[in-house]
Amino acid sequence: APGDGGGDGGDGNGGDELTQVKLQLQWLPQGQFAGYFAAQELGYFEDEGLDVEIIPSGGDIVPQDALANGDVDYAIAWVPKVLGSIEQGANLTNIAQIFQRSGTLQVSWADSGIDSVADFEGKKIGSWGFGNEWEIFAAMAAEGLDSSTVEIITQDFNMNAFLQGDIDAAQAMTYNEYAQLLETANPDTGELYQPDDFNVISYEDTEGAMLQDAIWADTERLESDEEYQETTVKFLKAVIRGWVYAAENPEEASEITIGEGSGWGPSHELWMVNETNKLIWPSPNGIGMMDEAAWEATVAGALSAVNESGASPITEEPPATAWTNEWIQQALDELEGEDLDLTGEGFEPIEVELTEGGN
Amino acid sequence: MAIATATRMGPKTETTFRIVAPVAVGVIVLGVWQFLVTVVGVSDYLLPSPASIIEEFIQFWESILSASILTGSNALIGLIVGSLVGIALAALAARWRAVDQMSAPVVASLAVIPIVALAPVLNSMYGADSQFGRQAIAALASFVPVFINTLRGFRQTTLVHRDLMKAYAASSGQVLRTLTLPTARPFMLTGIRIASSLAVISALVAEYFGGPRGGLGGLISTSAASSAYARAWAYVVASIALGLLFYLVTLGLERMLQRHAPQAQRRP
Amino acid sequence: MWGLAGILAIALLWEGYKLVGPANGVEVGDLRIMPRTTDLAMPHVWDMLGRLFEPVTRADDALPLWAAVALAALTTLGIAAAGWLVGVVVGVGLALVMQRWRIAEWGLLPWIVLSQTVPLIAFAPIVKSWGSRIEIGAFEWQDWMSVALIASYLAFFPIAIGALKGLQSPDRIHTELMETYAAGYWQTLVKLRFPAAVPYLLPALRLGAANAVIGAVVAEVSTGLQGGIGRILIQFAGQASGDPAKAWGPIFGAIVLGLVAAGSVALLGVILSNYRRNEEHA
Amino acid sequence: MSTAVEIIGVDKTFDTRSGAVQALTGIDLTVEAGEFVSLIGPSGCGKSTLMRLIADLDEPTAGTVEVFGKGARQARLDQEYGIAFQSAGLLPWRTVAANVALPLELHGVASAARSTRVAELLDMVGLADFADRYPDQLSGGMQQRVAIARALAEQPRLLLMDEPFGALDEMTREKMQSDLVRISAETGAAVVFVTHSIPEAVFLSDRVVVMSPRPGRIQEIVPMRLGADAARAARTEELREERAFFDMVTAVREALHQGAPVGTAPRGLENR
Amino acid sequence: MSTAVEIIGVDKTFDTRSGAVQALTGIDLTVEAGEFVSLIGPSGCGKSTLMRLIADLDEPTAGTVEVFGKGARQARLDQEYGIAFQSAGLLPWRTVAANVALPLELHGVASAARSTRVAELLDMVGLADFADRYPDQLSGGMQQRVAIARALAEQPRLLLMDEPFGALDEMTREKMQSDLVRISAETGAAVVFVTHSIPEAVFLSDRVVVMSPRPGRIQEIVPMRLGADAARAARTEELREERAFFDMVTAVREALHQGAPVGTAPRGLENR
Ligand SMILES: Nc1ncnc2c1ncn2[C@@H]1O[C@H](COP(=O)(O)OP(=O)(O)OP(=O)(O)O)[C@@H](O)[C@H]1O
Ligand SMILES: Nc1ncnc2c1ncn2[C@@H]1O[C@H](COP(=O)(O)OP(=O)(O)OP(=O)(O)O)[C@@H](O)[C@H]1O
Ligand SMILES: Cc1ncc(C[n+]2csc(CCO)c2C)c(N)n1
Ligand SMILES: [Mg+2]
Ligand SMILES: [Mg+2]
Repeated sequence: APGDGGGDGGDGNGGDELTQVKLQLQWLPQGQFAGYFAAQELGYFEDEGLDVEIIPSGGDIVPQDALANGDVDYAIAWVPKVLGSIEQGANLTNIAQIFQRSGTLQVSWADSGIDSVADFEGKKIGSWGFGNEWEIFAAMAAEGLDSSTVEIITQDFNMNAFLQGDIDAAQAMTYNEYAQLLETANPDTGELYQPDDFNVISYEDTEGAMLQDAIWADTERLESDEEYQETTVKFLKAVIRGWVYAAENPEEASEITIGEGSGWGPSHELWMVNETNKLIWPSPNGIGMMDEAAWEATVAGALSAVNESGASPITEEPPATAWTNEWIQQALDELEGEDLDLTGEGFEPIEVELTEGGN
Repeated sequence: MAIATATRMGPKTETTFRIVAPVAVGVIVLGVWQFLVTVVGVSDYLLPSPASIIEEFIQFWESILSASILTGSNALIGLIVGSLVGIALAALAARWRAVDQMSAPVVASLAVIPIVALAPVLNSMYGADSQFGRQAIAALASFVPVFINTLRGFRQTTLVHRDLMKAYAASSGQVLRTLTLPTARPFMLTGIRIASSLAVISALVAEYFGGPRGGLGGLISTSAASSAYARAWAYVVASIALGLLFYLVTLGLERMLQRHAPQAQRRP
Repeated sequence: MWGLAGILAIALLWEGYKLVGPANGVEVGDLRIMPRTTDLAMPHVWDMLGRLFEPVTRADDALPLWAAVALAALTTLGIAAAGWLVGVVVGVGLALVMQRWRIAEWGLLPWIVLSQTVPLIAFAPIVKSWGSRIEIGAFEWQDWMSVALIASYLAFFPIAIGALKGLQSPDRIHTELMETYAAGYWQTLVKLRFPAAVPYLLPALRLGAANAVIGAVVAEVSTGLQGGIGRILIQFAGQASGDPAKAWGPIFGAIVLGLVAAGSVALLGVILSNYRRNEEHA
Repeated sequence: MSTAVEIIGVDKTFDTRSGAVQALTGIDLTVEAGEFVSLIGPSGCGKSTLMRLIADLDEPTAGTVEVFGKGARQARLDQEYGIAFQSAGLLPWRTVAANVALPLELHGVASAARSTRVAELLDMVGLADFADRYPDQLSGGMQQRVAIARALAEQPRLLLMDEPFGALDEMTREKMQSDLVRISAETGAAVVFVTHSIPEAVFLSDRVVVMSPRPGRIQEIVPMRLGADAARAARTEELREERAFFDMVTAVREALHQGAPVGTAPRGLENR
Repeated sequence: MSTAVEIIGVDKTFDTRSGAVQALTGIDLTVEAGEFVSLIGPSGCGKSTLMRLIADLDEPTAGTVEVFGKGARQARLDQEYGIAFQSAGLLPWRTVAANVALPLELHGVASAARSTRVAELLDMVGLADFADRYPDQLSGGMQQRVAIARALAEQPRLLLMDEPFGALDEMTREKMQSDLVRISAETGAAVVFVTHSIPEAVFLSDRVVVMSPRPGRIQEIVPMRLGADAARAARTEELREERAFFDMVTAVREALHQGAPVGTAPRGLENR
């Protein structure tokens, strides 16, 4: 049922004919994508006349490729990964930079002496690979380290490799793996691990920081397909509403994602929504607006990062079509005047208590 | 039976066709592929052309070689260990009925475990910083066919041969050495041949789920993740070649040692 | 009976080693040859079993773990069954072609063998992508079909090989007998080759079923399909740091699933027992 | 139509990996309708090959084979002959009755007619009580009888048999020989019978064709006076102990040894 | 020590799924040293079972079996006999020479002595040129000769043979029989020979033991006058065509048919 929604409903859609839209996520359904699920569940998409299918992905689906191949209409993906795809021939445009900052951490034990990226040298550094490693190499490059100075270990789905000492510093997202650590009982004490058990390096504080979750669209269609342009604006408006909702109602947003098939327990899910909110808000120019400095930093980082087989995500500056604020600006403009906090100036994160096992 | 049946062609033509036919199929497939990409215009982004794969193959030759060696040695270690354990356990199962019956559900279970399920567990148990997990997975994958075939082989001794050994008052060690092992050998080798390409695939797929980097599996996924599909395909080609190498070596071993195999007994 | 003893023996070995083994495992030089015994690496057998009866999460409407696993397993079983059927059709079809024309056998068989050295996981996204552009009339390609297709890729191989062996298995005396009856290709196929192939086909079909399940699970993980056991396998593996026993639920589920699939095909063998009169009764 | 089989100037050469094998040369042989002819000779002399040429399971390299005045191929398509081999070649998944019914089934005989005929045939070979058994539940002799019943299913005027009793023990064999004599008398079919056993050939045949190997030729055709003296049905068990019988055995033995003297040199490998 | 085998009051019952099968009852038999005794009888009458009891491959249910005055088990452990079966039972992965050497190897004969002996044996069976071949490169008759050489390897005073020529064609068979006559004369070994063929039994034996089935009993022991008349080595090819030969064949035939009259009822299933 189309929710009547708060506010005055913008341009309400009269007909029953909904426009079909497919959105490709970059992982399983979870709080990281709470805004999209909220927009879906609360009828924001339908209000805009869209029938959106949210497609989760798994181990090997590359969201930007699904988009480039025309399987979907929009995709959520990290910027450096898509830059690589663009250089390989994908014709994609970043239309909304949802996450304003990087949520990647490198976590080590408090007594490990790894306090900065410079200390990586000679250590076993965990990463998920799959394009998630470029921040590490960029940060190292800024410290004058190349990939051969560390041993990169591919992390699997959990933090056991770190907990058992197989790797010295593990890659962790603030919203997920870091919480996994804090949900684990310390076998020595029987109590959950505490933040001060770990040294946490946030890539946001390094030269390697790169932009993460963004909404990507098909460049060609954006240029020539008017219907797609309209849909894009409507889509972005609904997404903005969804994320605003998640910022203001993290508990409800968390329940919505659980209902959409996230297998996490309530406390972990809430943590994830809350931490995701922190990566989005505040957005001084409005949610989804590209911070050009951050973009330039990401491009610079991607140019400097070199992995162990000598490959870089990109070797030259990306084309100008790689991002635009045009559509998000239009969406924000259309939402102006509604009772929505589009910059997150009033955003206050909540306190979440984690429980053992994330259940 | 050396008699060629039901062929109207002579033996020489036959040999020719045996070689020409698969090559022809391969050339046709490659041709259609290249045609689709260059002439019909399926985007090179989606389906790289054979030519561009070859290009990447040459450009990343060194990394391909070292990755093949890494994955190949994991597979080889797994194949060897898995085969040895499979043969040893099969010997025990052939000797003691209880072992046979006890191992049945365990082997059946091992035969149906997906690598995805096992990889994280093995990484936790043995450490994600070593190649052990991959080797163990390759070993497990090899174990099953080797065990099953070897056990069958151990049961192939014929009554005449067993009677003969008894008439010679041969000790059980002598029976094992002169009769049971040689009888089982071709079956063992068949098991190892089947295991060979499984070992490569398993070692490679295991790399998708954690552990040190640098193998073919890791590089395929990294290349694919950055949309470098031609490069991903180049690594795939290398992994196929590796699997084929394992298969052909074990096949050769089988052919070499099986020349005077006991004829399968066909009478009921 | 002995089978149960076998499973019990494994459980005892597990607990026994966990009791006496060092926490960090047994290392020879740099190589760890025996696993760690921490609860993280090797949860207690009773914890793994007990966890099955606890709810999946603390959420109010959470199912017990076993039910969630069973539900997911059923979904995967359906997909695997579809993949298996496709594998049977393709495998038997290829075998028929290869049996009929030797030149086809020579041309195709090496490639069929080669196909099994292809790391299929690398192709999961491609299969999904190609599938998603198929839309014929009312038929629209579903994501589960991509998974089933990958499952069929693993299933068809043993079936093709087994069926070919089986179709070629009639003794010369039997094929010549049919020739003396001036029986045509189809008559020979129906009256002789198919019945004779049964003892070869059954184990091949069983192996195909096990492969289909494995393929379906891997493909679910690869393509991120929701609802199946592959999905909860990675989901719960992700929670294994804080809840190590939970991750074992879907692993047991996958094993039972594979055994059920293979077992159902074995049932087929009972029905067809008259066609297996020549097999050794071991 | 008094000629069942007419073979004129037949040669047969096989191409093998190790060169051409000349299996038969210059074979001329006529089998009259209703006549019982045995082929005998050392292993590898081409007996089976000759029989397969008559059955059109192989084609001659030179010469012609005619069966009841037609080409061998046409005769096969017209089901002019029934055939039985050394191994009974029953389909293990079919019951005895279903095995005998096979040729009838293939040629579209109606179900009712089929069961009548099968019952008749099983009666003839003394296996009426075993109709619902499976081949693996029968002794070797019984299996061979089923195979013979199957060969007779369509009342062929020619029966081709390649060492049908080769795998049976001596006593069962003698019993089967008597049965065959009776059956062939009942049906009046001509029989071409391949055997290794001299007494068997002598007991059964009107004429014994003695062949010699490398390349396969007809060494001698020994007419059995038994055939001239008495009707075939009169070949009773007593015959086996008569003087005349031993004389015939001796005659065939000598014809055989003429072709391949009893030497000590081990024979070649081609008959593996 | 003039007695090779002494069997007194032997019964043998097999326990099977479908109940007990009485294979032999009340068997008494003595084989003198150097004597050639054949066992003949219909399939399933217990010939093989009796031979396996002598070889200690099975144990009697009642009665005693002695070989050269020892219990059968001791005789086996002492390698008092050589044995050959219907299927040659060569190890396919060993060359002819290695197959013949097998028993010597197992009993620790030194390598040099072994090869001398193997050469000698292969000479005896006429296969000196084939020492390095593998069994699958030999004809059936040659394989059987290797098996016989192997059975003779340790110069046993007793040779047990279970239808060793059963799978050979008639001509090869006759040749092998002559060879066996020569070899057993050369070695002076006693032979217990199981066969289905009456002429074979007659040609070879000093005495023919005719058995009858259900349960296996000794029907009659027919002494071969040939044995009394002439030394065994005198059993030449000519013998086969002599009147006396045919008479003996007839005598054995009649003894056989006494036990199991030539009826028409199909025999049972136990000899599958
Ligand atoms: N399909 C074939 N290809 C090549 N050589 C063949 C083929 N069939 C028969 N031969 C050869 O032809 C010769 C005659 O064979 P055939 O089987 O007719 O002999 P046979 O008299 O029936 O022997 P046996 O008594 O052993 O059955 C042999 O040398 C054999 O090796
Ligand atoms: N191991 C066994 N278990 C059960 N029954 C057996 C066994 N061995 C032989 N028999 C039975 O004992 C009887 C005698 O068998 P045996 O093999 O000695 O006969 P045979 O005279 O050698 O027959 P053939 O001429 O067919 O070789 C048969 O009824 C057979 O079924
Ligand atoms: C195979 C694999 N790939 C990625 C992650 C980690 N992960 C989970 S969510 C997320 C952010 C992007 O969606 C990341 C990087 C993992 N655990 N396993
Ligand atoms: Mg023949
Ligand atoms: Mg026997």
